[in-house]
Amino acid sequence: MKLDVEQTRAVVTQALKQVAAQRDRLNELDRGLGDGDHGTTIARGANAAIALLGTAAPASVNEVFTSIGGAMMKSMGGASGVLFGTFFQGAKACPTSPVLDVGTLAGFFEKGVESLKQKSKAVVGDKTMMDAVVPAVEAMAQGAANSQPLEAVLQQAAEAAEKGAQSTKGMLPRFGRARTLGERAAAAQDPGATSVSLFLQGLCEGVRGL
Amino acid sequence: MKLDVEQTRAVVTQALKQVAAQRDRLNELDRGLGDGDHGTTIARGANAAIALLGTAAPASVNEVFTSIGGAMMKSMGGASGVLFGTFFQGAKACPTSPVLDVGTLAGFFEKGVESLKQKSKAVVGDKTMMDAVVPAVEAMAQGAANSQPLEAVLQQAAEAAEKGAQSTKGMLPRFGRARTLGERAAAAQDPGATSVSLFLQGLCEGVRGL
Amino acid sequence: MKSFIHDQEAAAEEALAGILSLTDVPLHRVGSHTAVVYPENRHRKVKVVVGGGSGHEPLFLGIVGPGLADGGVAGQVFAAPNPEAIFDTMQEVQPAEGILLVYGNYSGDVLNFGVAIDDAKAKGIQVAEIRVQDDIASAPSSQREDRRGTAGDIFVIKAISAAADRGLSLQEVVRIGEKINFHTRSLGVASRAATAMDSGEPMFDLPDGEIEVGMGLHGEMGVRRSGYEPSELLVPRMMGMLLADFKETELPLTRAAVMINGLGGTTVIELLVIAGQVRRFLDAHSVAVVHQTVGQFATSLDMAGFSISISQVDDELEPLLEAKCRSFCYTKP
Amino acid sequence: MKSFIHDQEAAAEEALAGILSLTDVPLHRVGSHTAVVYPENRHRKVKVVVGGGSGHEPLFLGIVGPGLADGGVAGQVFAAPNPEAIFDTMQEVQPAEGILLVYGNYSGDVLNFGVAIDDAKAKGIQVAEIRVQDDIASAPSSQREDRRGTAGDIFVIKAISAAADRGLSLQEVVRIGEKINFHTRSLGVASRAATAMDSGEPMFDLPDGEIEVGMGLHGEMGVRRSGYEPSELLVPRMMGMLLADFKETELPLTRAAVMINGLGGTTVIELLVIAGQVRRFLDAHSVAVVHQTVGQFATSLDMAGFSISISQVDDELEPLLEAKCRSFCYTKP
Ligand SMILES: Nc1ncnc2c1ncn2[C@@H]1O[C@H](COP(=O)(O)OP(=O)(O)O)[C@@H](O)[C@H]1O
Ligand SMILES: Nc1ncnc2c1ncn2[C@@H]1O[C@H](COP(=O)(O)OP(=O)(O)O)[C@@H](O)[C@H]1O
Ligand SMILES: [Mg+2]
Ligand SMILES: [Mg+2]
Ligand SMILES: [Mg+2]
Ligand SMILES: [Mg+2]
Repeated sequence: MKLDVEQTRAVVTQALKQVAAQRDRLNELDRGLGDGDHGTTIARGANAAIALLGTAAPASVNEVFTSIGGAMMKSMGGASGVLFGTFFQGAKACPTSPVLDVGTLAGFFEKGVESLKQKSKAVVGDKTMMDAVVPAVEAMAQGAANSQPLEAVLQQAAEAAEKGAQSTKGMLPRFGRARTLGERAAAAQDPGATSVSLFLQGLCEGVRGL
Repeated sequence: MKLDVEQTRAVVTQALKQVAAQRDRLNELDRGLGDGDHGTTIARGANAAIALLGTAAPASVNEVFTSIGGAMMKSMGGASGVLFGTFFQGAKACPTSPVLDVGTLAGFFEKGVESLKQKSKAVVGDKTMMDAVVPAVEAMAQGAANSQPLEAVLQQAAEAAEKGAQSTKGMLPRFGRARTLGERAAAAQDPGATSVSLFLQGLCEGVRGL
Repeated sequence: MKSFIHDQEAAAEEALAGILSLTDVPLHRVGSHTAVVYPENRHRKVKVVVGGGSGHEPLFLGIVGPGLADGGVAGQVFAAPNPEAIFDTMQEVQPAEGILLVYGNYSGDVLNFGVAIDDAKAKGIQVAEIRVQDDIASAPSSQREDRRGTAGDIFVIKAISAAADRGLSLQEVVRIGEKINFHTRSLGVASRAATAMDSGEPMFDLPDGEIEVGMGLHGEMGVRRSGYEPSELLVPRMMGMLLADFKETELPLTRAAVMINGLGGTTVIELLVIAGQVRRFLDAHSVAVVHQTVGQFATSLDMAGFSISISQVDDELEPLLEAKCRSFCYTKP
Repeated sequence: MKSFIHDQEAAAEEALAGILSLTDVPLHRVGSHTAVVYPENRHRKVKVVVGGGSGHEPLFLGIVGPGLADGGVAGQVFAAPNPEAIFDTMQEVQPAEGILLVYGNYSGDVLNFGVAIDDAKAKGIQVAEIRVQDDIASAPSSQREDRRGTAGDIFVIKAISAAADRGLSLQEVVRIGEKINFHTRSLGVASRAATAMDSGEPMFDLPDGEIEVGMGLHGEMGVRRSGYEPSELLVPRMMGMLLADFKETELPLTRAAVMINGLGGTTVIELLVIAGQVRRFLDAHSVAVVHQTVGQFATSLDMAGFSISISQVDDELEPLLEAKCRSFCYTKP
């Protein structure tokens, strides 16, 4: 299965909407772990990205992702603005493509996670968005390597992200504001990881619904 | 019955202690009507007066009253500091006396109430200490004119003050901070009037206990 | 939440130590009173002494300094200072020609300053007084003599002190004082009562979720209690009331010095938002804003809320308000 | 109690209008960002740009002005500003030789300023950065690189800006910046969490009647939670921790610039009482106090509590901290 630029735009918009819709829940999660604003912040970024996608005319599928990355980077602020922005801008370093197939998408996200690692300094187990994004992108790379269909690969990626987000419960935070809470925050689920999972879930549903 | 300077000092100290002991109740009354500090303020004044009486060696009964008036004026601040201070300093304008009889005391308080009226501008019915002090001093003057004994006159004065203080319930305040509360404060009892009543009650008991 | 101050009775005295610890404006204590003087305004013919209760910090000790008051006297929390403290402060500022006392128009202050004035006059000191009456919610414009003083104190003290700095006579400084007092109007709104230091309980009754326009600094009744409203709605309403008040007294507002004052528990970001809304209103009503400032100037412990003070300035008042001054409470660089 | 601000998302933008409405320091907005510049420091070789989240007012837009920062960038409430806003502000201040960025050491700020620095370097702009690390509660002295920035921002920005005013090179200004950053230590205590503007709920959990020494400006965990204690007990304990921290890093405190900072919900009278207690402690420990100031400089919305910031000064730093400056947040006349 391959998506053209228009379909990619529609599917990504849909996924962003699903993240923004969970604003209050994400704030609630951040209240336990950080400063209670992750939902507000990611919703602001998602809405800015949706608005941009609504007016821009992306010339490639790369541009769909780089523009939402740019919009998030510009509008969100906070730690997550740079992190999500960087992740989505991974597509910038990939060959320009008019269609999105499983290899393209895996390529974008692999590049994204690479730059993300440089900025973030966090590794899996540190109770951050990395706990969701790293296994999800690994699942995606593996699926692409095995030439599995896009839908199936997205499904596996979304499941890996969800599992990763769940796994942050019980972890001791070592990054961001949460770090300073130590034991107090151990039980909470990381909001950034949850956002990643919501986004992939949305992408997966969007592609399935095409 | 006549009190010498020493007895006067003892009895006045006793009466001031009884006022100071009601600090919390007086604050509570002021919360309904003013800014909740009348108990604190009058207790501060009473304690300063007691301290002064404990060290000073008054040469006349006048001096017992003028020094507590001075101590209250200096230490209390607020509206009541000047008012109570002025009232007790009425004794300054009276002939110096080594003993306190019913005429002397009535004279002090009549002068006191006279200066007080000038400063206060309030009249009976305005929901202030005037509602207690005016009828009390009238009762005292009348008792003195009829040559009644000190104890009986103090008893009548204390009763008049108590009745006056009670009568402030239901009055619309027209002076001090209470004025601005209008209807909201109608039900409350005026704390300044209550202090007057407590003082006279204490004086009465003190004299009776001699 | 409890105050960090363990003993309300000691608060005024301990806050005085804090005022004296500040290095930008060197002040001296007056005897054992909670009163300070700044003795360096030697060129003044008229010295300015201000005072009022504690709990309104940075007023009243904080407004003493160059270009501002020569002496300040504080009472206990929410209590006027006693006459002796006022009198000794007057003595300490060593007037050349006379002293102007400036204080908010509250019965306790009127009584205590009144006694001090009598004492000073008896000693041959030339003394006059200005009772600040800026709070338009405290009485109708036809009864200005009943109006209370709030954050307008700052503009009044500022203009008077600048006039004194020019070496004007007592009569002239009083004239300017009466003018700035008439030209200054304030209106506040409270959304939470101040908390009593000792008990930790609200000092008066203002249910959560309600606000009261015009509530005084000690919980005096305002003009309008209602449910919560954001400043976006409140500011235009309050500004309308202020403009109407100027109009009623035949002093239309055309050229304004503006102060947004936090009452103690309102955040700086809120005050800034309010300042922007005030400015938008004045721009829309073609009022020229020559000066606008934001901060905590006259508080009521931790009362939540804010007040807006406006002085209608003219060619005489504007330079007086713009002159340099320096103090804990208010600085014009 | 609800905030007067109806919409937290609009708060930073509306507060900017408030900052621009103030007349004492004329500022210009940077594009459509919540960022301002004061363009008049023309003599500087190095321009100073500061930034951080909103909710800490008067920081960060309020510290722009003569003798202080050339540019300031604010993010949304408790969120670092985005890289584009930071970059555009750097462009706007038109550096002669280079730009020094000063911001608190929080992961969000490090990330966003980092991206802006990369962008600026790519455009050939010479840029350096100082991450303020004054909060001794946020990491042990052996891990200074993990410490957060709090009210110490003010002293750091002040000294750096004064150095820039002397026309020093970027290298020299950075050297001074690193020095003042090392010389500045803060410790705070909170007695009530900040209130979220939209929900009116506490932003984190601090039960009534409890206090936490070292709690960060966003509720980051402190070093000691306990029942209520008055400042009379807290101040000596906190001062002891600060002195010990100086000692541990072989920089004994002998000559101090001191700032008592209110976190938002603590009354001015409390801050003054605390200032007096801090001074008494320093006097008793033979520390010379060259400068002491009290106010709200770095807040956390309406969090109740205070922080004490101390810079150990020497002959180089003292005149930099004492130099004149003017801004909404901090003025030295
Ligand atoms: N260094 C980091 N590496 C990876 N993720 C991080 C890092 N710092 C923060 N995060 C992620 O950001 C999320 C918080 O984002 P947000 O609340 O929007 O920003 P802020 O922490 O500035 O308030 C965390 O839940 C975490 O997943
Ligand atoms: N003008 C006045 N005339 C007579 N009594 C007055 C006047 N103003 C105030 N009072 C009295 O003072 C009392 C309040 O005293 P207090 O609380 O100590 O002072 P403050 O009002 O300054 O807080 C009132 O209950 C009233 O009896
Ligand atoms: Mg957050
Ligand atoms: Mg009272
Ligand atoms: Mg009072
Ligand atoms: Mg945040």
